[in-house]
Amino acid sequence: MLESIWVIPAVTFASFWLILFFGKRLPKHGAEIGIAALGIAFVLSCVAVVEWNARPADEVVEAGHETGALEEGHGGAEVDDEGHALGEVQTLALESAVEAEGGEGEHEAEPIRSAVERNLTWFSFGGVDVTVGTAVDGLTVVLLFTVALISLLVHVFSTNYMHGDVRFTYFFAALSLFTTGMLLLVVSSSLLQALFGWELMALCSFMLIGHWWEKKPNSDAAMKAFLTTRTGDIGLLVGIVIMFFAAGQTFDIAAINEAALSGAMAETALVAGAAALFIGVIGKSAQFPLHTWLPDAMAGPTPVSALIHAATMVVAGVYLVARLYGVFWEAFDIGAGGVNPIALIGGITILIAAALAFVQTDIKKVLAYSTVSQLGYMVMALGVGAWTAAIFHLFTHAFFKGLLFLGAGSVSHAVHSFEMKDDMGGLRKFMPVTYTTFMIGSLALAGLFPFAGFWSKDEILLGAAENGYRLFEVVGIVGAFMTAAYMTRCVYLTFFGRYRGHGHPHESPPAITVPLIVLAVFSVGAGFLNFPGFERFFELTENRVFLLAGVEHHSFEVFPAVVSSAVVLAGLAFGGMLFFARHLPRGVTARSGAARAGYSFLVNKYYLDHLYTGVVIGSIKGGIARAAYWINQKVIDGVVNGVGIASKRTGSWVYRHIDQQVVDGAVNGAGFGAEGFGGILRTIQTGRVQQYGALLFGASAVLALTLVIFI
Amino acid sequence: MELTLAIELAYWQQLTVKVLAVLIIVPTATAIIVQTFLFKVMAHMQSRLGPMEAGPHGALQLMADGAKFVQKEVLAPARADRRVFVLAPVVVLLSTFLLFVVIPAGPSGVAEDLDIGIFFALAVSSISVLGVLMAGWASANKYALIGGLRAAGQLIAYELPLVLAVVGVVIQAGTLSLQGIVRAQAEGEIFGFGLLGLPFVFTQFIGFALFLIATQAELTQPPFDMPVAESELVAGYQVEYSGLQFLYFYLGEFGAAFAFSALAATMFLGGWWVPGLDLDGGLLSNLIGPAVLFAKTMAVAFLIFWIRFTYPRLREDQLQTFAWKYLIPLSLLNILATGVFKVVF
Amino acid sequence: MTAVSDREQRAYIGAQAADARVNVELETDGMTLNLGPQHPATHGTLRIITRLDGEQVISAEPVMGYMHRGYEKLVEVRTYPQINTLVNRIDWLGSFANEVPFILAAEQLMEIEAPPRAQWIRTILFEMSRIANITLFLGDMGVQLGAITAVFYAFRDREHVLNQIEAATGGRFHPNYDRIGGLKEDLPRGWVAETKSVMDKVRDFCDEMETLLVGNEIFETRTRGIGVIPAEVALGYGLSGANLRASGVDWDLRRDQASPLVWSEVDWKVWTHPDGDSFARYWVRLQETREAANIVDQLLDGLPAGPIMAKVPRIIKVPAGEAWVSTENPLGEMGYYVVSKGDLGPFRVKIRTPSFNNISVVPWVLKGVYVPDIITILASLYFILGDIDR
Amino acid sequence: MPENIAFGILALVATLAALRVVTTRNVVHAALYLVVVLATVGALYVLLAAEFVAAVQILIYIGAILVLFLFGIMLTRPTIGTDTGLDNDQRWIAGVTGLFLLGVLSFVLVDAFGDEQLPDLGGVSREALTAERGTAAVGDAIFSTYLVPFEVVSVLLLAALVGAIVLARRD
Amino acid sequence: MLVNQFLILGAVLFCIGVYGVLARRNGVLVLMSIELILNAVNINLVALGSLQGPEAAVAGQVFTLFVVTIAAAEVGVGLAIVLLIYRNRASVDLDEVDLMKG
Repeated sequence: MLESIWVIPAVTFASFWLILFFGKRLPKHGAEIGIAALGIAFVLSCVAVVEWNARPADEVVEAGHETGALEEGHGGAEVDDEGHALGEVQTLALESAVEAEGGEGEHEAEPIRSAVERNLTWFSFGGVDVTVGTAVDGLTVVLLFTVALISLLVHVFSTNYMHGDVRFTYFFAALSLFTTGMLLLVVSSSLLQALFGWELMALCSFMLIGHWWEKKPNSDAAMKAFLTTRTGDIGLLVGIVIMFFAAGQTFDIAAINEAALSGAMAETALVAGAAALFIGVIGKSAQFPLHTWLPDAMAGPTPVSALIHAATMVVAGVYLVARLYGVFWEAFDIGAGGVNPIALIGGITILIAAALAFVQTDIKKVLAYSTVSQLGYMVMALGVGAWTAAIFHLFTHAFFKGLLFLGAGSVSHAVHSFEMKDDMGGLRKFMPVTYTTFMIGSLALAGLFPFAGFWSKDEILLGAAENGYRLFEVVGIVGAFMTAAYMTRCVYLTFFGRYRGHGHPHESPPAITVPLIVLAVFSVGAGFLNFPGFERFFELTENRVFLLAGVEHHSFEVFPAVVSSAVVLAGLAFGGMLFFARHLPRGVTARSGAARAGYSFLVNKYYLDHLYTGVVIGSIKGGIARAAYWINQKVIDGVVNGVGIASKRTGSWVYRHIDQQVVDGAVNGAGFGAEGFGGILRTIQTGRVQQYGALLFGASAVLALTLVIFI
Repeated sequence: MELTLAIELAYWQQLTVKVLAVLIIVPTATAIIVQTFLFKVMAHMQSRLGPMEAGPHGALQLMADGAKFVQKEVLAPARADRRVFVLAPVVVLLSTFLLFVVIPAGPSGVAEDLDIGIFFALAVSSISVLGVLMAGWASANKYALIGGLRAAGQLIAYELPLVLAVVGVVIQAGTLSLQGIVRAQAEGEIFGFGLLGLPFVFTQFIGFALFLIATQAELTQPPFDMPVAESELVAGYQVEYSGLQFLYFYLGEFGAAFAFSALAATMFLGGWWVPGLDLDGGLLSNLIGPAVLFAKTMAVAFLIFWIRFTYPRLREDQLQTFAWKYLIPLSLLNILATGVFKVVF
Repeated sequence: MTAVSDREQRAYIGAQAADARVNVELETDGMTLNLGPQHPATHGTLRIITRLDGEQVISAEPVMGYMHRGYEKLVEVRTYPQINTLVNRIDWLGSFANEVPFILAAEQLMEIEAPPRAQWIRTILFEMSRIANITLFLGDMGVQLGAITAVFYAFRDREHVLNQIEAATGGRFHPNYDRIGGLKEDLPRGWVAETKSVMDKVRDFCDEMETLLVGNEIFETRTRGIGVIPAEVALGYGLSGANLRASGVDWDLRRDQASPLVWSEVDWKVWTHPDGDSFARYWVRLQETREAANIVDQLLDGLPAGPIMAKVPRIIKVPAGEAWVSTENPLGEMGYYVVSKGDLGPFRVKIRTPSFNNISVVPWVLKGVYVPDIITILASLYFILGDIDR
Repeated sequence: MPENIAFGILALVATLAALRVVTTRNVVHAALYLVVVLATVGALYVLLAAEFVAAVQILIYIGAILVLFLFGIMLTRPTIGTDTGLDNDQRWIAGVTGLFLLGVLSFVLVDAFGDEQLPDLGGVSREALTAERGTAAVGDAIFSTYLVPFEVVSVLLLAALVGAIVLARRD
Repeated sequence: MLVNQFLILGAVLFCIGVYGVLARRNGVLVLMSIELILNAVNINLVALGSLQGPEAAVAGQVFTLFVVTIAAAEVGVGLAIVLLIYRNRASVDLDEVDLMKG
């Protein structure tokens, strides 16, 4: 199965076409194709997980310290790069070499599973074979599983949620296409192919956000999301190109990692490439400067938000960093502790997003900002070197954030609105299943003990601490506190207190509640995967980059866990106190100017939007536009007109002088000459056949004579 | 032909003997043909006696005619092209004489057993067309010209089926020389019964029919006698001839009739061979051969003249279409069939 | 008659000579070919000037008068019995048939009726002269097309019929057997039986002709579809006899016109043919000959006894008056229009002969025809020059 | 020795007849002289032991082509008797070219072949001669080595046939 | 017999033919002269063929046959053309046929 992993994206891609063509005619308007395809994809990814799990750890990598020169050339370990290289190729040469040296160096040579690669040369130009193909290792398998599961549940959810929508089939086609994009990105072995998946997702997110494009705000939101991610993608493209050349003209991810780690890359190229790639990640995963598009993206239908803006697309950036970790490790010198840009951006995003989550009245906006902050967590984790923690958090976050969004969807389906303050409250009584699953999700998000959130968030904090990033550990803790707080606010506003909406909400039908329950189970269970003694998740996702780069994984320690859970409890208490216990300091903002200023500051999202639209775009629009216009008028027009005038003048001169006298002269001359000469010849054309005959025979006789005499 | 007579003759003597032989045979043969068929048989067919006065039962009638023609004054139209006018009958006669060169009358009784025997005969017969055209043109008479043109058209049209009919026989015999054909017929046998040999008439009956029809046309006999259609053009191209020249035409025409009948007999009825004759020479077969050939020729001639007396004349265009659209395709088919049989058996 | 001035005569002869001269310059387009007057295909001295384009006829124009003997003038200066010998020389092949209509006309004027036996004998001899006339045609058509033997059979069998006529009337060709009011004398003894056997010979002859020519493919190709004369054209040009019946017009005077002769007593069939081409004309005449033989047989069986001559004054003076009698002659409808002023001979006699009209269709029918077909058509129309020029 | 005599006579007759063809005043006479030329050439073939070609020459050339010529002459109606003006004005140029060409050709031939003798065929027996180069051999050659030209020629003949009919048709 | 005898005779006939083609005014006569030329060619073919042994002789004869057939085809078409000229111009004088005058 691992070799033919490409089947999974193929299935969803096929379902996209089937829905597109036959969707309308089917009884369920294409939904059944989507669900069937995702079902198959999900089953296949489970098989992949099992197969990967049962895989023997066959590849031994001597993880010399990054500074130490690696004795064995990485060629040996390198997977044979012609086409269908099967990962489990026993690199005997390698092992013998290792035994020989007695394997000193920090990390004893541990055998790990090698990635299963299968490549085809797509096209080659200039001696460079651009390959396309799949590479499967622990990271891919985990993500396949999550994406397939979430996507399947979202499909089931939206059959009911989108029921009666005017573009029902179109929606499911887009969903299938989006899932294909994500799966393609996840399984791809080369950066170029990954770029395809990346852009496909961007396209689908634009289509899905702008699903109800009749309303202006929705289409604006789609446009904004698309453009912002595009600015990020410029960085990504630049990064890929730099990596291509730096890694010796190859797109292959494994090769690039090797080149980065083995120091084959030039220092400056490495840093510049990593930076550019990171900008792409910022754009895609809605990190600090370019995060503004994610909250507005909530304009799309809720299943879309759940699938794309919680579990899959936004996570793509994190996945990219994880996949190219060797590059980032070397570029930003993650191992050295202190501060590095990734961790910095991650940390800032956590704080500002969490702060904004407080002032939101729309339930989906709250969840959106919480997603941004959680992404911040993951980026920060990668920034501090906690690779497994980041992926584990990604894994768990996908479930409870998906759950929260679907829960919000179920709620909004019932009250036909997203405004917590106006239309919700006290839904506990009306929607028990949604309520319980939403409670599980929010507690997991907050990071309470038994739930998944606790384990993953805790590992990140542990990682930060161990790797010498104290500052970011503190940021993590503060973030956890704020998260717990705004989640309690959100829960209170929707489920507790008096029902403020009109109409009478009722429990959603099974098509909606079943996914919620499944996700709830996962939100609880997922955490135990990396249970201190158990650590299955770690073995699963361990890959060669660790050993080469010297990434450590710190197993569970009690003390930091206690600290963090204490913080979480404090956050919950604070939230509870504020809302449940009704000690809300009324009119705080009314009274204190600073509070009011702070509040309005937060409400206006740090005026970032104004900054962008007004300053950045405005200036650009204004200045640049005028400058461009000026250039256009003066310079370009000038040049063009100038050329026009010049050519006209020279043309006429040429015409008068050269053409008339010289050329015509020659032509007419030739004409006269020909006519004159022709005249002579004409006398021969008497029209009488016999005279021609005479000429013919006479000439041939003369010829024969000369021939005979001279030869 | 090495005349195995008493003395071994030198080449040129042999040549003269042959020429003399041919010169003698042709007039006598035509005389016999004309005498028997044209006078006596036709008369009896038409329930009348025919010429009775000259000689016993009219036997010498031809001699009388001959004498009459000889003593007639030789006229030529005033504006005729004298030389061509005189030459024309000679050419016609020439072609008839040359025909006889090739016809074998016995194992060694042939003037010149050419390897291309039958082909030579056909080639020579095509010269007569020239004579007819010359006569038609030179006699400066409108009827003669129309007669000449029609004759030329007809002779050419029927030369083709004549040649193609012969091709069938040639394929079966495997050789062009007439002696060879006679030998082939003698040695062949029908389904194992060898006594009678295999006269090609049994296998080549289409060829035989075609040959007869084509001969009828070559001799401008009814039903193909448009060129000399009495009712319109009186005597066609012969209209202005009289006396000896007319006799030449007369001789030419009936000599050719005899020659063609002899050819037909040789090719289709087994020539001078009769069961019991020795193929390779010997005095006996040399003597009996000519008689056998003569008998067979008379049989074929009877067939030709019989048709001549009964059938009305075909109109010019019907005659041409009959040749081009029916005879030639039929002959081609015959060749094809013979070829296939030759290969198969 | 004014004397023809010498100058006119010379001019007339010169013109004729110019025409008769054979034009030697052979321009194929517009060649004029003169058939006749002495041409084997025309039974006598008919001349046809044809303008040819290659082999096809552009225009054909018959010229007559070479055989004109001026019968109508001669008749005016003769007494009635003398006219009889004169009249049977018009159509010399079927001569008895010429006398009968004249005699009937005279009898009609004198209101006398020949006795029945005379009428029967007249009908018998009328049919026998038809057989004599048409058997020659049946043979001659073959010769025209080139089959020589047919005509010899025709002459051989025709002799028997002529012998019988001679036996009865005394003359093979010119019987002169009719008298006003009856016949010259009675039939010789044994004539009836002899004639019956001759009639069998005639039937055999007809069968022989059928096999020899009608069944002959070349004859058919030469005659079918050649010289087609549609019914309305035939009627328009006044054709009569077998030519008319061959074009599909069912018209026979013997049946359609009351006549003192006794055809009505005999059952016989009028033969017609739809095509109207040369073959049809030949075929119709062949059937008519057989039919004539049957008629004669039946008449011979029923021959009544009795006198053969009515009471007629010795010097015959035909009372003044006009009479028109026409009969179905072998060649077609022949009729006499006798005007008598009561003296010994008729004042004026107009003789309507069939061949004159049969020839008038020639310019129409020969247009666009091949040269050899001219002969076929002329032969099939079957005219006798004496009949045309009178 | 007899062959040389025969060749001498035939050559003489042929040249004279050919000259008459191109100089005679009467078109029909020209055609008849051509007959003589063709007949002599046929005889020459017999001298060269090419009997089949001789027969073909007679049958096709004299029997068919010449008759075609006579047809052509009669249809284009030249006057009987002499017909002046059959030569056009450039007679002299033609004469000069012809002679000049003859000079060149004969020089070349003599230069090339000199006195090469034709193989003496007298010795070879009659049967061997016919078997070797007689009709049978020619027949085999046509249908084996030269089959393609044979087919092409037949197509050519068909084309000529159709062409002639189309050209000459009157309507 | 010298092979040159035949070749010279061929050459003579050829030249006479050429003269005929060039000098004659009547279309049919020109065609006849062409026949002369073709016959000259035939003589050469057969003579040279018989010079080099039997298979060459056969080849010479075969080619002569082909030349004869081509001559036949040529005459056919040539006469058709002459007939057309005659029909359009009522004369076969080639001098009049000079529409292609330059």
